[in-house]
Amino acid sequence: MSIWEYANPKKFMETTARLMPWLVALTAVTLIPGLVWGYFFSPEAENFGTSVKIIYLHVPSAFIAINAWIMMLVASLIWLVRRHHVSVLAAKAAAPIGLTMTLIALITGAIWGQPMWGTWWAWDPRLTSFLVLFIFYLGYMALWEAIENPDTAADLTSILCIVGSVFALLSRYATLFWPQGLHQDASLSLDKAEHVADVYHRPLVLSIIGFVLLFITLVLYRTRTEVRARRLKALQARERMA
Amino acid sequence: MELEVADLACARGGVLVLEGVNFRLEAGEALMLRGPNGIGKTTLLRTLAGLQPPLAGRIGMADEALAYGAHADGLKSTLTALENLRFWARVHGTGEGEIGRALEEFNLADLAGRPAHSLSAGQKRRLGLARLLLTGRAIWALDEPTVSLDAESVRLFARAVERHLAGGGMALMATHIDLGLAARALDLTPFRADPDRAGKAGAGGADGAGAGRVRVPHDPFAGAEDLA
Amino acid sequence: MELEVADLACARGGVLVLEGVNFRLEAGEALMLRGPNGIGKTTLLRTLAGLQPPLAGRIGMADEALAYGAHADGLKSTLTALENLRFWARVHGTGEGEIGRALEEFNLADLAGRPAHSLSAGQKRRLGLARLLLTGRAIWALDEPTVSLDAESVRLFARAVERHLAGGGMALMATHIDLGLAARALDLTPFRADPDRAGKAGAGGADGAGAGRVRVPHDPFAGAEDLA
Amino acid sequence: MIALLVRDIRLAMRAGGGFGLGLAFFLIAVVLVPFGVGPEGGLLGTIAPGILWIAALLACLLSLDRIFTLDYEDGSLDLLATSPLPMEGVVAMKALAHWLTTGLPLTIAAPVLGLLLNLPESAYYWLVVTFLLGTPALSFIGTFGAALTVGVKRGGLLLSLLVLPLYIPSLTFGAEALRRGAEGMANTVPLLMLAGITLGTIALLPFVAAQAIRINLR
Amino acid sequence: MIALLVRDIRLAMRAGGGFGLGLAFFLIAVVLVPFGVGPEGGLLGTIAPGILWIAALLACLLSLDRIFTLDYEDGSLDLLATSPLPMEGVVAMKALAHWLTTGLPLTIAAPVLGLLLNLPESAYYWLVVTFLLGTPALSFIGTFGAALTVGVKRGGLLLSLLVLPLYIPSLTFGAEALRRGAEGMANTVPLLMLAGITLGTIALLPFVAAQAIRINLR
Ligand code: HEM
Ligand SMILES: Nc1ncnc2c1ncn2[C@@H]1O[C@H](COP(=O)(O)OP(=O)(O)OP(=O)(O)O)[C@@H](O)[C@H]1O
Ligand SMILES: Nc1ncnc2c1ncn2[C@@H]1O[C@H](COP(=O)(O)OP(=O)(O)OP(=O)(O)O)[C@@H](O)[C@H]1O
Ligand SMILES: [Mg+2]
Ligand SMILES: [Mg+2]
Repeated sequence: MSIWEYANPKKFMETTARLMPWLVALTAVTLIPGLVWGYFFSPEAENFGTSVKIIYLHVPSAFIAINAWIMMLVASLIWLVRRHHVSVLAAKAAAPIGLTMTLIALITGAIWGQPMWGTWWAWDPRLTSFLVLFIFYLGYMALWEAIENPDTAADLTSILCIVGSVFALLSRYATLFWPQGLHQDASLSLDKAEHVADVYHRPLVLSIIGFVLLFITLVLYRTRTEVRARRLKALQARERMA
Repeated sequence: MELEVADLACARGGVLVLEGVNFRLEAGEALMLRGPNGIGKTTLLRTLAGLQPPLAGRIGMADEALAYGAHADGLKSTLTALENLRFWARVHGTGEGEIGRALEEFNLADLAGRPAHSLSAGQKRRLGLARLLLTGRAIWALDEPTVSLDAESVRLFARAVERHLAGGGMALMATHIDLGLAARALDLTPFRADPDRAGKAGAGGADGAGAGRVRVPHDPFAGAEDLA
Repeated sequence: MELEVADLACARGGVLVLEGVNFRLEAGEALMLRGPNGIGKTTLLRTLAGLQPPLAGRIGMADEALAYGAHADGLKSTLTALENLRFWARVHGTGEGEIGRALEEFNLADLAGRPAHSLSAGQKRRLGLARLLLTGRAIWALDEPTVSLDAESVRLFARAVERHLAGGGMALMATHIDLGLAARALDLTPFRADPDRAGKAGAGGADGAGAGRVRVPHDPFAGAEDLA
Repeated sequence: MIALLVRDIRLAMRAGGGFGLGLAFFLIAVVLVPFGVGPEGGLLGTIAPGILWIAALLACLLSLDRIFTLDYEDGSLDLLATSPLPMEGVVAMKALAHWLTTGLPLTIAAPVLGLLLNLPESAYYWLVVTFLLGTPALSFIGTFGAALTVGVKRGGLLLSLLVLPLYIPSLTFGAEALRRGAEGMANTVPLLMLAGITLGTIALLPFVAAQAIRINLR
Repeated sequence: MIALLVRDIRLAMRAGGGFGLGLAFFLIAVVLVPFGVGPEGGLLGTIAPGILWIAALLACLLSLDRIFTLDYEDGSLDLLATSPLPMEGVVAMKALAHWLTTGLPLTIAAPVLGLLLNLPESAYYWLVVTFLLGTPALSFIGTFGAALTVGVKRGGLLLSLLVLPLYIPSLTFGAEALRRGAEGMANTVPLLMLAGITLGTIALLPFVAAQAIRINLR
């Protein structure tokens, strides 16, 4: 059996209907303990204070914000190449979630920045690239909204997603020419786990997994809604012609 | 030179509008598309013009053989009538000489120097029709070409079509009025259109349904009655 | 209730188009404006609607008695058919009940929930005409109302006009096709229009010229042939 | 009259979210500044009041040609002109709808963008006050400009050209009042001027604009 | 193909001087800055490179929706799509016409406006160079955005929202190259990037944009 079978809306709806309860449960048992562990049971760092605890929201949301866009990129490519409707609907469904995650990362970062850097916002390359990502999400969603015909909208938003990704990369590179950079990267990096004490690292990994599961759950949920909306439209059209 | 349409299905705004459209047009023939408002005449013409892909079926004709005339005339209001025509002549690689003939044929010679925005509705329409002569294409696919034309201009237009047909051209027109042309009619009915069936109205659906089965691609969202 | 036009002269784009237009319309009467393309039908209707001032002459009618229907329908493409009508009903202070009747009368009930941009040309036109019923005005001044309409819709429209006339309304229409209405015709000819003269074609220009002298304001640039 | 207001707001919200878009442009224009000028916080903080005002002004500007041109092109404006609504009322309602869908959201969003530009903390209060007092003038002046250019095909650029000079007084007083307020200096005079311009435009321009529309429809 | 280029340039010059208007907007936007930011020469000189680039970008932006929407609305685009011209060629010609009527005049006018903003003397050479290398990308990216939104009624604001983020790399590299050049620092890398983006967009975007138009006409 090929994975493309799930591109059939019917098959997709059946499978996900069975999957959803499990996903919700899994999300609950990773996300809640992760956050609770992180917030209540991990020590405060000597030079970070209580504010360090925001890391359990900040890092996972930033992680999802980027990866949601990558997922949309892949889904858009699949739509353009293989014309699988569910794929592009999943991309459409992921956009608002990605936008929200970007917003959470921005806001938690700002809240964290105030005690750490003494400023809510600085034009650091990494922060800036998040702001740009935020705008890309906005544009992508606005284009979906603006176009009436669903297939046209699917094609055009997919094209925008691909072209936009290239330019997003370019602007990320462009900001590296700026003289300054405040944002931590190596100090608490996931890739360089040895820099982080285990006490921070373990709950962090748990909440990241929780966020990933949350993302998958939400995307599937929203995709199901989109599939239903499309089906409603198809039925209405048929009724109209009759 | 011919135009052959077999089992064509077209959609508009993602909605299936026509299916099972069958007809054949030989050099020198004209076909009038008839049918009530909203039946899909515009949709069919746009599909034939290649502006939208057919959902199913086949359109057989030579490349770049069709000249499309839409509801809108494609005039630039700040350019003069002559400049408008000259642009289309250059796009289609037609000589300057043709432009004068086209102006003459639609009684536009006096208006050649006027900017298009200062023309009346019927004058604009005549200018839009004059463009057809400059495309040098064999098949004219026209959407309500006579809108806003007075009786005299309708005659001018009918004569232009006749001359085009006499020269081996073809014409396909959606119109609600009678042009007095010797032309077959294609009656569009919801979801089905076939000139052979137009005569035997009320003959029931059984006859052509087997032969003309349409291969409309399955709408992935229409079928799943039992979506969970 | 009546409409009286005396010695009217109109210009379009600064150019004198019509002069000496005379006619009178009583309650229950309809008048068809006829004349070739570019003669000035649209110009006349816009002048009567008060969109442009007459160059000379008099238009006698009650205030806010005229409903104008232009080439364009004034539809908002993102609003549904119903929302479009409801807006005009509220602008004219007409009750909600009328809207249903207007939709019914133009066979639009099925399309009420559709956004206007998804309607076909003829469906849009019907929606534009349905608006007239909501203006509650006595004089309908319509510019080619039947464009894009199929035969069935033309009949619907003719019936709506007849009902409007029967209720004491008036109608003034520029159209190139015959609606089958019992209506007088006003033939516009270059620079002159008079229904009384329409009958006695070829009677020469001498008869009315004295009585109907037009008071076209002096164009300050027209007379000075000898500008240095 | 209210019907027109409701319709215009509904159209603005429906047409690809015209509502959010003015806002989005404001956001983007502000974001562009550091990309162009460079990211140093001190410099940005100094120019922030001016930049915020200029960006708001441009965001307003870009949405002006929706005010009448759409109605002109689809024939609604002819029909409105022959309707019982007085043209002055139509103009005023259109300007109000424009402010509600552009000026007001900008005012609400401005503090957040001030954050991005390192606006000094003392300035936030004055930012909102000057925007509230000043943006209605932008809508009314813009509506006047839109009325002047309603017959011009794609008159967007011409419109900008006409309107921008008219925006200069509001911009100058608005940015000045904001800057002085932020530095704790007295700013009553520019504030009063700002409010005065707004009141004047609201009171007078609808009449002029209505006349301009009547002339353009001829 | 040349016919299309000639026609578009002629239309731009005739339609209320579309030609001069992009320029005029550039002028006005730059003039607004001292009104908003205050007139101190030192500060102005520092931000001048960025402001000039941002203003050029906004001036480009404003004229984008003319590129296809007019042709779409009056039916020309349908007719062009069924004409012998390949859609890719149509798109490329339109972008070229846009650059000739907007980017090129801006490049020529920029030094004069630099004067108004106290741009340091060393910067004028680099101003022209970066504009010449960068503005074609603005036209081609903009044409792509215009192609995406061609079916959207009054999509001007949506267009801005889509296009502005795509302008960010050009803006950043352009302003950075200009700033570094003016200070006598090495600016080869940003210059190369700027030129690279321009070449890339010219080579690739017409194909994507043509596809977008075909989809929109369906
Ligand atoms: C509003 C501004 C901020 C934004 C947009 C932002 C964005 C990000 C992003 C994109 C990541 C990388 C996540 C990943 O790749 O997995 C990240 C991680 C991180 N951020 Fe922030 N951040 C902001 C403010 C801050 C502040 C103020 C601090 C603390 C001083 C901070 C500390 C960290 C740390 C410690 C990490 C994890 C290390 C890493 O993965 O590289 N961030 N943030
Ligand atoms: N975007 C859309 N979404 C849904 N339905 C649409 C859309 N556009 C058109 N339609 C419908 O498709 C049908 C066919 O429209 P089309 O314009 O082809 O009709 P037509 O035969 O040309 O009619 P007319 O004689 O009025 O011009 C109509 O019923 C119309 O309502
Ligand atoms: N802006 C303008 N400048 C100069 N002449 C104009 C302008 N607008 C219209 N005209 C001319 O005025 C005349 C009257 O135009 P009008 O639109 O009233 O004609 P009409 O009778 O409605 O024609 P149709 O039947 O074609 O709609 C036409 O000859 C037209 O060319
Ligand atoms: Mg049609
Ligand atoms: Mg007319």
